[in-house]
Amino acid sequence: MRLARVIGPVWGSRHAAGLDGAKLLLVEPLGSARDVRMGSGARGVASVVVIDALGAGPGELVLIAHGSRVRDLTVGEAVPEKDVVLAIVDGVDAR
Amino acid sequence: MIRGRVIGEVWGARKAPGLDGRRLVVVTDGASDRVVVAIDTLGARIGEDVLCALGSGGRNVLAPGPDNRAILCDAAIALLVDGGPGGPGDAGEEGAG
Amino acid sequence: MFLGKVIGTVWSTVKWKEVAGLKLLLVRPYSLADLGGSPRERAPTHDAVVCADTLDAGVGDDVVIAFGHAARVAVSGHLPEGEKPPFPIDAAVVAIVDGMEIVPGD
Amino acid sequence: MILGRVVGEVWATRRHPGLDGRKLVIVRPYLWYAPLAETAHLVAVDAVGANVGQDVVVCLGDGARSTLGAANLPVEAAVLGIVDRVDLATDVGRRPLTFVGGIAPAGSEAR
Repeated sequence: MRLARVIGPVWGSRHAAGLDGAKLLLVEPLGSARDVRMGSGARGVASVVVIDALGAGPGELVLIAHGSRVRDLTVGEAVPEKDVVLAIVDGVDAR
Repeated sequence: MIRGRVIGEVWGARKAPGLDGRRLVVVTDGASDRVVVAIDTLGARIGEDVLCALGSGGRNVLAPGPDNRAILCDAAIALLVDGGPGGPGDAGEEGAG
Repeated sequence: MFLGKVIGTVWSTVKWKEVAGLKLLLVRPYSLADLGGSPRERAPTHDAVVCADTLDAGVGDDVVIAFGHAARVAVSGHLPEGEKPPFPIDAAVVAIVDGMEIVPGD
Repeated sequence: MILGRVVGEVWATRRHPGLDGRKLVIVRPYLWYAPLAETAHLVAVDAVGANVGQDVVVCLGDGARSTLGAANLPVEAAVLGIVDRVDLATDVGRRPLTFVGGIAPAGSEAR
């Protein structure tokens, strides 16, 4: 699982049936403790598209996880997205 | 899923039976040099920004649900982007500007 | 599985219910080159990952972390064989390191 | 499966019960090892009694767990063989093999 900063929503009217009603976010994973304290993404870490059912907004820090089993247990087995927002983060204590 | 851009199309007369009638497009994610060949069912055009689902996510584009393991697909176009931040090449355009 | 150092904790309120009870730690994986020298000199260089923890690891502890199915098993307690773990997570602490011996030279 | 060298051992008393009675070793892979990050090491359960300094074959994922006899173990990697000898041609193919940390196993020579 990784911490990531929400950049913003991505949308498109032509999409796979499994994405009907889904909210997709572009997020920037955070790397080091310094990134976490500064609140910005790690340089060189590629941004990721995630599916969000918790209502995260731009600028918020989220916990994301990857994998088909993660997807099956959260948003459902028929969704064509394997990166999922698991939690909206209230705080991080990192040194 | 990766956010990418369609940069080409692939044709082949001889292909595995599971690919019959499937349109294959070449997608790059912009940030790295990664290029994937994906099945397209949405009619993506060259130059268009897309979201590309990988692995079981790709199979869920073609046949949603858990019983799709027999489908021959490891990447598929899941969405044609109408709007949102961070298109591929953004960083490069910033750098050039 | 990889070795890493616990550098922090994460807390959050809006969660999937399966994740709601789990303690979450920030862990930085070690590179092999980071592991030479005394335990005090060890400093990880990699990006931090978030791991679920049921062993009560604390900041500063060296831990063994596992990903994927192994991580889901690690937070599931006793699971009957054949049953899939019900937690939608992908990384977890599976052991807290007491000591290690490394001979990286060839 | 991957090829690696056992470079160390890890001791832990606080660990998941699924690891009880199992020895944990640190393996430096020679070649690609499916890393989440480029950590240049992995921790594996030793199923064959490998010692530090020995070259081993490590199985990853489901295969590792079935090697240890159960699907529901908190284990990602298991040592399942000790290597007596490697014969490896490094200059076959369009690109020479690159070794993790630049260290090749004994027996891998350009030919």
